[in-house]
Amino acid sequence: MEKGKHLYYVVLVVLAIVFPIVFNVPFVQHVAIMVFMYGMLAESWNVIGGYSGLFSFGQAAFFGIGAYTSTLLYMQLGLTPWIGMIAGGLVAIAAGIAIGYPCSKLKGHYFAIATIAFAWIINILFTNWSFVGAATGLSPELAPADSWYAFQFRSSKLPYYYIGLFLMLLTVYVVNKVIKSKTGFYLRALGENEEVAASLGVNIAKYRLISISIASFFTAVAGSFYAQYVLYIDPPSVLAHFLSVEIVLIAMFGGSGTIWGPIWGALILVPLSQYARAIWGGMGSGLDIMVYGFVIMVFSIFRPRGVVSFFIRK
Amino acid sequence: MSKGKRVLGLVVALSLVLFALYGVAFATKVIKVGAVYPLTGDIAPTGKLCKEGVELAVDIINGKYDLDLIMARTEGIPSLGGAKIKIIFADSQGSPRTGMAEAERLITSEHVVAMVGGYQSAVVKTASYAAERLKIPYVLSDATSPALTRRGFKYFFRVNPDDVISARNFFEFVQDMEKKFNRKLRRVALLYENTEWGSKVAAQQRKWAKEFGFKIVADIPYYHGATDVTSEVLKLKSSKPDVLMHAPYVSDAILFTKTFKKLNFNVPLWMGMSGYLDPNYIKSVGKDGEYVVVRSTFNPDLARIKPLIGKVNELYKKKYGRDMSGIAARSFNAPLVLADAINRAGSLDPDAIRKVLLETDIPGDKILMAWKGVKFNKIHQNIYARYILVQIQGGKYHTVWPWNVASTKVVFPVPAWNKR
Amino acid sequence: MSELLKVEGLTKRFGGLVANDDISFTVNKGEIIGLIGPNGAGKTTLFNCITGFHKPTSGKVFFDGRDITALPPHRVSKIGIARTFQITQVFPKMTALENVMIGAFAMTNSVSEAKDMAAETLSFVGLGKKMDVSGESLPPPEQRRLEIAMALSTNPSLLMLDEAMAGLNAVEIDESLEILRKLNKKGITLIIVEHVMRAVMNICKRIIVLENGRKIFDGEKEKAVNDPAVIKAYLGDVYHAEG
Amino acid sequence: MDTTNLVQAMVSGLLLGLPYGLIAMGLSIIWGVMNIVNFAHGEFLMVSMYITLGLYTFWHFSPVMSIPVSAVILFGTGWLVYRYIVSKVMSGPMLAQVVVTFGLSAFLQGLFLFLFTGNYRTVKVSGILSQSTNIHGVYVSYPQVIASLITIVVTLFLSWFMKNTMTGRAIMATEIDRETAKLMGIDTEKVNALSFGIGLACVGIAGAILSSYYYISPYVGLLFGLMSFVIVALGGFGSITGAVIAAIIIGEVESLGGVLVGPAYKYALVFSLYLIVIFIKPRGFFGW
Repeated sequence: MEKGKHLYYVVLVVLAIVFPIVFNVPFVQHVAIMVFMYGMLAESWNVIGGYSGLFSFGQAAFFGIGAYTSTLLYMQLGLTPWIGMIAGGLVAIAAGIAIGYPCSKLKGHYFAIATIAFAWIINILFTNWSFVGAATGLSPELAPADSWYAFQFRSSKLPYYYIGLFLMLLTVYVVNKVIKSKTGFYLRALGENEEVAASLGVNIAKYRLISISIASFFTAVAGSFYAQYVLYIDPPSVLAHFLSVEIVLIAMFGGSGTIWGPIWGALILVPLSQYARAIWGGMGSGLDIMVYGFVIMVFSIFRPRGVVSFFIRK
Repeated sequence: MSKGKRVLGLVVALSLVLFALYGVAFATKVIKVGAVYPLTGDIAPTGKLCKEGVELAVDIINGKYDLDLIMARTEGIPSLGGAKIKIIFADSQGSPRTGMAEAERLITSEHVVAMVGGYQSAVVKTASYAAERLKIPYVLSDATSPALTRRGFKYFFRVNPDDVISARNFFEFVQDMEKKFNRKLRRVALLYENTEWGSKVAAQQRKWAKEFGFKIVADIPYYHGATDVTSEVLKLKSSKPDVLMHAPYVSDAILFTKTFKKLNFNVPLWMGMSGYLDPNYIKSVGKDGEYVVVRSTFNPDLARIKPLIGKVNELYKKKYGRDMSGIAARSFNAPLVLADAINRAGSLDPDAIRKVLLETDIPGDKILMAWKGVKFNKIHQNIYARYILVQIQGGKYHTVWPWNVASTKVVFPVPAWNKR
Repeated sequence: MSELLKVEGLTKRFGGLVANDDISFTVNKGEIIGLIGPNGAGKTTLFNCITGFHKPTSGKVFFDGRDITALPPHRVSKIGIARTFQITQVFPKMTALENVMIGAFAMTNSVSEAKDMAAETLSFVGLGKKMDVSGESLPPPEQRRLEIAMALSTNPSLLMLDEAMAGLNAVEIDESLEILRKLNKKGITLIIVEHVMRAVMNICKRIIVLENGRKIFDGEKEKAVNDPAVIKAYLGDVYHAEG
Repeated sequence: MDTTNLVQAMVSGLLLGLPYGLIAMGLSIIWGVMNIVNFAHGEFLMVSMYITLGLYTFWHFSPVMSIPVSAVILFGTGWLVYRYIVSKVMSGPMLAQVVVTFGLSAFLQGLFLFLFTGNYRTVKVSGILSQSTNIHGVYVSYPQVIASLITIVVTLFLSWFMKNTMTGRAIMATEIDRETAKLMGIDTEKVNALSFGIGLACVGIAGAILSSYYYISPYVGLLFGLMSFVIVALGGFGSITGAVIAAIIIGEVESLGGVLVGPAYKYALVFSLYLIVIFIKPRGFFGW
């Protein structure tokens, strides 16, 4: 059983590696890159929302912080976005702790709404802060040719595809490692019952912050990746409230609180929304949004534990 | 391995393959041109107007029309055996990321040979970047951020005037007004929605105000989805401006108009753009929108000096049941300029199209706008493009400036709310 | 006999309500103490104050000679006080084994060690065969025992049980008492809040009685039965009710 | 900034805040009784605005006349939404409860975009609803005054209703302790449906009156919804008066803050105030 499972994933990964070579179509590759990005975001959210029971609806703030940090470091200091990406992750951890610490007593919906408010504040500040380009946003100087240093690839999407795939798998790997460790047990304990966890020696405040830090870090890394992919960031595209919501929806749809659930969610929902728009969006009738909303509703009613619940035999 | 898991994996894999195939399919028979507009989201109504303008232009290109307009008297592209133009529309949802992805999809999956449109500057920024990267000509006629033509792109052209020209035209107009009415109008208030577009407009206005020696007495950015704008209007009120220059989308134009009235904010010269030009604006605010002076590139009443405008407007009316708006008219230009270039190039090769675009020199009487023509400079900006100003009178837009094309006398000062 | 827990003048107010009023007592190593009193007497609040879930309004708590007043719960747990809750609280989605592992992690950082320790503790409370059943799927009596196992796994020197026998039948109560005796033999000091008087009378030597937030009795159980204040406040009624 | 403008800002803040309170009250009842945040709350406001628009377009109802109709329709909608959607997730994981209303909000937005396009519309009002008055240089618009008065009336009525009717008491009891309420023989399913209905009826009233001075589009609910989450969390869930008081505070911060600090930051101020309060009192001003 265990062996079969591993084989299954090896096959999937090989397929993922071959996929863009078979379908060498930029739009298809774009959809795949978005799947990786959202997979990474949903998996990061999974750490706080799925395992630790902290329903953050403000992940866009960390995504934006990552995108802005690496882009600014590149534009102002010429620092390669690869380092900028890690720097962005660290800044996001700092921001996560700054908001997470005072929020340490908030539970459930109160926590959710506090994170929404936090993300809005960040959005408004960035929209009015001229150092970060204010409303205009930032577009880094375009490198004359493909460059690993500048993290820009113009001739092909393949580098973005493989980097995205790698980052997503890395996120899954790290989250899986964490969840299987003592820290992971503690995070799950937080998610299920904070009172009991505390009585058993779990430092609630500390593990909440650890959880927030892990999620913030990877969310920010995804943000840097996005910034390098689109090469233009502004508050509506990287700090939007809707982005935060999308992340939660994808994680929940796939099945939060499981390792592969969020990835499944991204694998199904992202192409669905991209193609729904490609097919119906040109009419501008709102049909695509309607279908999207309907699917989400039906799923929360009939499959509240997400797509992965199909796998679990009861 | 459970059975459910295998089946689900198979289903997902199969549908992904189908999706991918969908992207690869569809070969070209006609000349496909891509256009990305915000067709959903809160700017969707405006995006629809743009789309209408483009559609009408394509009708004219593909059909035979007795109009003194480029590409009108012939069917399709003569040099390519009368091939028809087909516009593939895509929805940007007002998001730069989606705009880029959709542009890429249009270029690589739909195999469009060129791009037009965009409307929001932030979206055009990424969509044109995609086109540039994939070496596809992009002819824009509806986004106005000056930065767009200042990136050194090889394949990007703009037919319509940008916000630098707009800001200069605004202050030229105010100077003209000062002369005409012999009254100083030096205190200017800037009010703008604070995304890319609005804040860039304001930046240009600040610059030109300095140049022309005007005083900025209020400089107010705001969030365009606001539920209430009382504090913005109070700030305006206490600055006591002679002139208000407002850069809104349509929803906030409506909200501000209502709040101006509610709080009795009076300004002698009330100038606006974009959102004020949307037909939904007058429909929503009714009489309260009277006397706003709005920047435009087009107005049906210009038919008086340019009969072509009347004829095109009739066609538009027949198709959509109302007058052509400035927004639709603006978007109307790009497909024509592009079709003309394709015709002259006699080829769909991007570099050939680009080359003839650079040589474009369309005389003023062959285009819809009241310009001297279309000719691109070094940064691919149409050097003849300029704005006109229209004023809302009796629920309609009337051209009031420049004086030589004006159809109606400008009403000045705007009467106070309690005297209307 | 050495002193393990000392409570000094502990008072807890919620707004105008005084839940604990100037309570003082000491617990010696190896004792089994019954803490009883009518509903609303302040037993659970006292538990919460000792274990750090509430901050006392005034007064002090010492454990092993160390001032632990207002330490946060997880610190209290670390120094050797474990507790259960009045309303059974387990981790619903985790398996019984995982539930206990959370406590065991207080002793080790290694997952496999924690697993071994947890398995041993579960067998000790008689849930050895239910290790893979999720917390919420266990029947209530077994959840009670799971809770004890969880508390035990932190290796406490003082175990405080809040109505650990509520809702159990006679056989189950006997089983639980047996477990408690074994624990006591291992050297764990016990404080039990209990409504099931038979259990209290059976296992405890000394009882403390609270009424309206005040301590009204502290001494050997035989004396309590004859104490007029206790009878009046509590015992009589309960004996009738238990009838 | 002269005093007239300051007073104006304060008055406007009050007139802005009270109708927020009406919207938030509905959310608060739903939140309090079911412990569910209705993320589609703003979209139901949008729905009631379209109802008002429809009544105006076909039968020339003024927004004030539409209030009872809109309230009744929204009440029914709430009942149905609870019975056929929300009740299905009540026993599920909390996340499903949150997400189902998100799905509903996207669905409603798409539906109304599909039915009515994205065009901005307004209800043409005349008479008193289109006027404002001037008291020593401070302008007050009648529709906002009417909206505020209606908010006060609804607040008083609901407070009375909760205390003095059997149904109201059943709702209160469920809010305080669902299990005990069930044991006491209260049909909590019915109470839930009723509360959802009442919650949306509040929105129905708010939407109708708001239509007299606000534009209507499929996206209009977003910020109103968001503000009402903040207000309810600030006031403490389940508290009707808490919601109204918090709404007034938010209205004042938005209006005064906009004037004193700068309009671009006014929502940042609102959200910051909320965060500060919630850090000190995690369950809001009136939460327990």
